Amino acid sequence: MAVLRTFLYLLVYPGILFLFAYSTFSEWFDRKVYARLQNRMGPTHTGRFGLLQPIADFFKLLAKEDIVPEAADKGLFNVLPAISLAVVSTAALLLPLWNFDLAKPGLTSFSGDIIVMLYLLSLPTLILFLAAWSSTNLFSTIGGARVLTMLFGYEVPLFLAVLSPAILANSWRLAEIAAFYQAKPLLLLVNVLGFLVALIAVQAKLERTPFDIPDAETEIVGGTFTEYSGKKLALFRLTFDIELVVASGLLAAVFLGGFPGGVVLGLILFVVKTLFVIFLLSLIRALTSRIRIDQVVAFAWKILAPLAVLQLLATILLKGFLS
Amino acid sequence: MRVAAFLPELLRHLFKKPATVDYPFKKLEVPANFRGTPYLRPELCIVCRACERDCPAEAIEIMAVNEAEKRFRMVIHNDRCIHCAQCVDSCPTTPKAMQIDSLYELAADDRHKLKKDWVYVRAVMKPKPAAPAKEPAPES
Amino acid sequence: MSDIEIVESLKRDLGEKALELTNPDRRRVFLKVAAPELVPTVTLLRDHYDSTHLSTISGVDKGETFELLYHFASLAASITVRTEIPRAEPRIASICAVIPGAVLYEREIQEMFGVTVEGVPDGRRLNLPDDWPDGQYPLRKDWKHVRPEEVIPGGKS
Amino acid sequence: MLNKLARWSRIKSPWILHLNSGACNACDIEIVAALTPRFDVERFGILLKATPRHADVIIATGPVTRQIKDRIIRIYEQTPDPKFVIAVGACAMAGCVYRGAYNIMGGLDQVIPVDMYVPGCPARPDAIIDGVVKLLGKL
Amino acid sequence: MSFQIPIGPQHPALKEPISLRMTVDGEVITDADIRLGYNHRGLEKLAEEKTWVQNIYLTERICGICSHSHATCYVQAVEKLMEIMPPRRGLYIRYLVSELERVHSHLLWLGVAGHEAGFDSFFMYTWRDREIVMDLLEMISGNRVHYAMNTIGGVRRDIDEGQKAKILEGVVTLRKRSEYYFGIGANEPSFVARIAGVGMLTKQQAIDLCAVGPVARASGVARDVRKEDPYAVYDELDFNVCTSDSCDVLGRVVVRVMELLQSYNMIEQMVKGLPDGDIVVKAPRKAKPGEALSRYEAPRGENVHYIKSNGTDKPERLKVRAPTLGNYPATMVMLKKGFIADIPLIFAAIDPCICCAERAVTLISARSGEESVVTMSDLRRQALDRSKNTPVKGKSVWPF
Ligand code: SF4
Ligand code: SF4
Ligand code: SF4
Ligand code: SF4
Ligand code: SF4
Ligand code: SF4
Ligand code: SF4
Ligand code: SF4
Repeated sequence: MAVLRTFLYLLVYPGILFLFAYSTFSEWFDRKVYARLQNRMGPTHTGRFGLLQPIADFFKLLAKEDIVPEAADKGLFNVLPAISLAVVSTAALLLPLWNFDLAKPGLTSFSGDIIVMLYLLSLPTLILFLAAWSSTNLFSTIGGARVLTMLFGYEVPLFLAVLSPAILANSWRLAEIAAFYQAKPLLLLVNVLGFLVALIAVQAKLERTPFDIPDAETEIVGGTFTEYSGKKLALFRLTFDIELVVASGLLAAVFLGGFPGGVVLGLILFVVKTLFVIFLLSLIRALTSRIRIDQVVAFAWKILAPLAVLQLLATILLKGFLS
Repeated sequence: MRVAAFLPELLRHLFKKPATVDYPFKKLEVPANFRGTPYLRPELCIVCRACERDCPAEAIEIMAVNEAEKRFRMVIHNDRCIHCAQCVDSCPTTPKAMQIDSLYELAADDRHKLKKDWVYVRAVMKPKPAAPAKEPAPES
Repeated sequence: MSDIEIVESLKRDLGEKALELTNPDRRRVFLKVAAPELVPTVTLLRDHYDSTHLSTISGVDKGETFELLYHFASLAASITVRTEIPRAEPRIASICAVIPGAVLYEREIQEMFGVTVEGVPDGRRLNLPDDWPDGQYPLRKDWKHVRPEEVIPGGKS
Repeated sequence: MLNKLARWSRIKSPWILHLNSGACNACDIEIVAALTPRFDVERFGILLKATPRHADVIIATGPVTRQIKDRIIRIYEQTPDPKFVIAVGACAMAGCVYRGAYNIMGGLDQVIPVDMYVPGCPARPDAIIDGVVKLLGKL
Repeated sequence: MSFQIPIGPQHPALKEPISLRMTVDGEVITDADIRLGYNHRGLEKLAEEKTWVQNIYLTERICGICSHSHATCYVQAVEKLMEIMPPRRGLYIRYLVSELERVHSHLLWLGVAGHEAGFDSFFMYTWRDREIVMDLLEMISGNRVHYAMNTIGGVRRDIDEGQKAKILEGVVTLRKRSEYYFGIGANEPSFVARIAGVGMLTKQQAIDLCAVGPVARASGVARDVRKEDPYAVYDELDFNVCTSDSCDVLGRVVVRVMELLQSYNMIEQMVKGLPDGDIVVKAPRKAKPGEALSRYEAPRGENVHYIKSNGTDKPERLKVRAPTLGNYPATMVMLKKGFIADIPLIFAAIDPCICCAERAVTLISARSGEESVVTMSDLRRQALDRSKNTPVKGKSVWPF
């Protein structure tokens, strides 16, 4: 039974199948919202309302010829997309989606999982950098350098912002943090600032406007992905979709009170809350223009980091006050 | 400087109908005097070759099939035509032997499919009310 | 200053050097000078006639000679300085020192007519393709282009 | 089954690469206009891609100047199979008014194979969509 | 570490082919180079083999954005050579189309500037509204872009009352939208941060390098052919030359938006004051020997055509100087000391129409050879050398 359960957990829900379906759905949602904000239709004619569009993109890329540049470091070049997909899928399993039964924690819920999650979310960025580097294309390399530069900018504010609710909840376990805020929903208001900082940092992590600097097509063509085609590109795109889901799930779990209520209600809450976060991310995307790499770093350190520190201070003060 | 100056406009459009036209499923209307594709009314053509001479894109070709019988062949190469309607302006007959319609969705997978040709007998010059067009006015 | 006054004033300033000075149209002045006089004339126009803006340089192949026309613009009139150089020895001094913006137009003249512009700051290949043969100057009248035959996929034409 | 899936996805997700081979701009502007709200080709899953590696359909304009000829061939070869080429405008089909000029090859099909021709000078955005739809219908 | 990055000729920021070669140091550009020729079609030579009438359509297709500009500039010169004067109604309609075209071109440019800055929503909105003016132009001329309105001696199509009303109506909407965009452009912080202080060109540099159009005007040089050399109807119209002293991309945006508003005024003046009468006079097939210089303020700046006639039905020489060409030397100055991320913005800020510029010959410098491409760390040089020698399919060095 337990084996079957784990099996189901890994493969169906919230494992690979669900993840695939839901991440393509969220890409569709993101594109659709973005298009509607721009007074356009967005994907419409692929499946009902264009729902199947990301899936069609995925299979199309799978069926395409796969070119490996001669100059590329072939081993790395080939294996990196799969690794990054594996990494984000693992991160997805850490989402407190099903087994948030605090008494008997499952395999994927343990104290400190929030740290592991943040770490796993940093990995794709590093992999991206390696991928760019291994393709030895000039534009990719510039993209790769930008990826790293940005990483140093947003990572610290993101950590600070996400960890301060954890400090307040006095736990390093996502499920517990969520449970804490479910018990005291008003305390969520304390973290609004942190939520905003984390939202912007996640936008940067996902390399979306205004932080789409590493693959700014008007500047450096395809950026990090310039040389990737076919299956590998498909895997990278899926990675980003899953990362979008995971990151918004993380924010929802930490800042919006998690997904209580068992499998069915939990699922509904998960969908609603992550879609809300994705909607906010799309809004930011439509609202801003791309900024320059130097501006990103300055912005991250001069505005985001101080705000995150402020949030942290407020949390610590409040905690002392409460106890 | 306001933060998010664009926000109200964006949100407003979220609930508005998109500006998108439902194109391939609903044809668009073109204005009345749209310049589409030129075509020939062979019964009126007097083979003066004014259109051929003035066409900027070498899109019109007139060949004599049988000089004695006054049989001619005109080919309009739609793959070269720039839809300028200069040929219509140049044609000296009334009503014009060269005319333009409003078709524009002509995409084809073969350039030969874009050619149109007519084989016809040269029309007799009708007695004209005004002076015969010795010098056809290209810009009128 | 109106265009008529410009013509009068140019006559005074240049005297004999103005080989030909016409005012064919409103606000259009055409001035012809000998090739060696070009740079001084351009300097004069820039300093005393407010013609700081060079619109372009045109070249015309007149058979025995090449005619170069420097079109200047000012608030008062468009002054065109015209000079002729022999085809046998097509050389002209650069005016880039006076009008830095002239560099592109001078390179165009070099490439299209095979005129050597002496002292142009940057003399590399211009607009013509990299594989363009040397010694071919497309805007010379004796240069003719032979059209390659058009092959329409799918046979018959 | 797999073939069917591949075919379906190919029809539903044609990513395009826009290639100007010396056009006058008008056709290019109309291609861009096809992306904007009024025509919004994203409805059909069409995305404009920056690099040939990601593209399925090359939409090319212009009469192919001598200088750019080699690059056109290179880009065509860089695009992963299966790939399709749409020639937009009289220039890309047959050289338009530039026929006989010394620096052009006179049309895209003189250089690379073309799958669909869209007449017009410039082709209207809806004519371009029509061309894409006809191409997809052929698949 | 300094290395060169090539941009173009097929590059997503540039809808037209051109090759820029930047020497960059980290993210900062230290030197810039342009290679033109990808769009050179040999049009000046071709024009010598075409008749006066055919050349209208040829010059119109020098460029597809301000197609009317080149055709009008050409026709102005030919009318001078043929010594004919179009009727006033014809002139009004001709320059009405000119101003509508300026509106379409500036709106297009605003959107492109937004796009280059990664501000896609702005791009989508401006282009959506641009469709209004495209519809007006199509209604008047029968084609969205190549209007083919000009003929020697006047225009080819008349405007009726219904069309007049539609134009006025469209202009009202457009004016409202333009003012709104002005507010957005000046207020959206991430956008302004990208364009303020970028691509500096001082007034003296603008004069020295013979910059034209909005680029010159944004550097405080009030150079506008419509005022300086008022051709045709422009001395009857009431408008201002818009300038800005900020000398950067922001200034160029501001100048273009203000010009939009001026154009709306001019359109209204022309529609309301449209004289009665013919729209065209008959032109001879041949022009007398002679020469004419015609200047025209295209949306991007001064457009110059010089025509020499030899008495036949074909020109002896047709020389075209497009505005973008005049702005290249200035662009190279602007690019230096900028960031890589600013290249497309600065470049787009001159509103380049490469096709035009290239019918005239130019370039600032050739892509002189790949040997000098890399001066970076040894590792990178090796990597690039390797990729340089690889066969086409596995080519990893961009651009193609
Ligand atoms: S005179 Fe006029 S009508 Fe007669 S053949 Fe010549 S062009 Fe044609
Ligand atoms: S419309 Fe223009 S291009 Fe087409 S056939 Fe007539 S004259 Fe020639
Ligand atoms: S101009 Fe008219 S009459 Fe003359 S050949 Fe052409 S179609 Fe016939
Ligand atoms: S077909 Fe016409 S509009 Fe299109 S690029 Fe060629 S000349 Fe321009
Ligand atoms: S407007 Fe700018 S981006 Fe658009 S085609 Fe022209 S140069 Fe390219
Ligand atoms: S300046 Fe640009 S828009 Fe205007 S005609 Fe030239 S290419 Fe076209
Ligand atoms: S290069 Fe200049 S003249 Fe030509 S289209 Fe562009 S802006 Fe117009
Ligand atoms: S440079 Fe341009 S305008 Fe001059 S001849 Fe060549 S194509 Fe013609």
